[in-house]
Amino acid sequence: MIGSIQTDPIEVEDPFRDRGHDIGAVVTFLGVVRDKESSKELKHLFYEADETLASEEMNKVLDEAIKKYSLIDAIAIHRIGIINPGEISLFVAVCSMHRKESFEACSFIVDSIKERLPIWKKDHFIDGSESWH
Amino acid sequence: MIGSIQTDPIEVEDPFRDRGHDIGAVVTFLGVVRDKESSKELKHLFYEADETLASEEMNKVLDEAIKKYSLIDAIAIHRIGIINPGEISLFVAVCSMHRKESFEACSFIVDSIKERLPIWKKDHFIDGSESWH
Amino acid sequence: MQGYHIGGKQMKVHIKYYAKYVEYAGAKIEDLEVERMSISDLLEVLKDRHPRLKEEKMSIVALNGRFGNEKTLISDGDTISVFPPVSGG
Amino acid sequence: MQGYHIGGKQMKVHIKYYAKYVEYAGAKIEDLEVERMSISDLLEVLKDRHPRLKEEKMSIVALNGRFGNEKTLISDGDTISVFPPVSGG
Repeated sequence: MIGSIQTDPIEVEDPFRDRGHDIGAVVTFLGVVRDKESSKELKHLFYEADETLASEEMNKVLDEAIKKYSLIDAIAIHRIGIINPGEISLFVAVCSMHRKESFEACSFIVDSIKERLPIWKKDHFIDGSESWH
Repeated sequence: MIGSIQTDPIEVEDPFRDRGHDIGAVVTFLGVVRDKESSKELKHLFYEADETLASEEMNKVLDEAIKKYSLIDAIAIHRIGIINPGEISLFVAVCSMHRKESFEACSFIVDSIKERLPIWKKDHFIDGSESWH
Repeated sequence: MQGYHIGGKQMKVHIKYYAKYVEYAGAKIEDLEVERMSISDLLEVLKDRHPRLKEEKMSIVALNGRFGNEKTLISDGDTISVFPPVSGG
Repeated sequence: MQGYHIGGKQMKVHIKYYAKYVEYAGAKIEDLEVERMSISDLLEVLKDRHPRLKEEKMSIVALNGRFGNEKTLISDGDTISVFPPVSGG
């Protein structure tokens, strides 16, 4: 289990390649920064976090999901700082014996991260205006 | 949109990296061959298909999903032939503006592929026995 | 239905089996000569020839390489694909 | 609750603001001297000082770097983090 908050770009690859052979299903989610917000052209997003608490809460979410859905493993990475359109802000990956658990667990983790982690984003628009969410 | 039936190994990477910037969510599914089936040690699986019909039906499934869930794009690759434990038999990836549609659509596509494509698998066990599903 | 003859005329059809049905039928392809009949009636003929086919529902068939309707009547030269329940993924 | 004094004694506390609350409060950190009170009462004090904080529910707070309960009484030297509604992902 890995839960991480980082400013480095998120590299996407098959995260459970070497985890043994009882894995039957892997579901991954990528949250990507869009180029518009409320139909205004976005220059980039800025994500601020209470990194310590966000990281602790993320690991709590993963732990809950692993127990609730009998997962074999789960990973989540939230990028913070400046993120440009097309870049990945959130990566979640889970694996389980069967597919149903993986789909449900991945969705649960993404929802929980968005609801529970002390992370905030600010739109920086092409026209120079800014707005916190 | 790509739907493919192939004997080559499936390489996993971020499939929508260069698809423009209205993408907000990407959900992917990997079906992986487990090392046991009905608690017997598996040597490998063998997948047989009516390749023409399976490929047509897969593209029909993707097309239905794109319309039903307003996806931006969808990809599915089903590997056939001999597949070893730990290797990927099925890869599905979808992208949309928001996450809910991507999760639902990815799950719909995986279910539909398993229910509708003329593909069959045979267990080849370590002990030499074999059994079609 | 013009040109439709009841009885008499024999149709040559090619039956393609897949997966475990190859083992049940003992062949991948079987050429038969039968009276004109619906695909569903043809399936009953096949089950009589190869009793293990009775073990389960043959829910999907293809006619000349396209998904087919079991009510369709066979024509001379048709290829009928007989699919076991699918198990991909 | 032994050692609990009503009124009188002043507590020095450090308030940490995040995201848009930094703009509402005009600072990332604000040091205040207040009577002993619950965190929820302290939040009302903060709203009086910075009226824009009234605009929305401050649902999450942290006390000395841990998620806190709003009913907890503040102690001298405490750091209280005041979080806007979260918007990660």
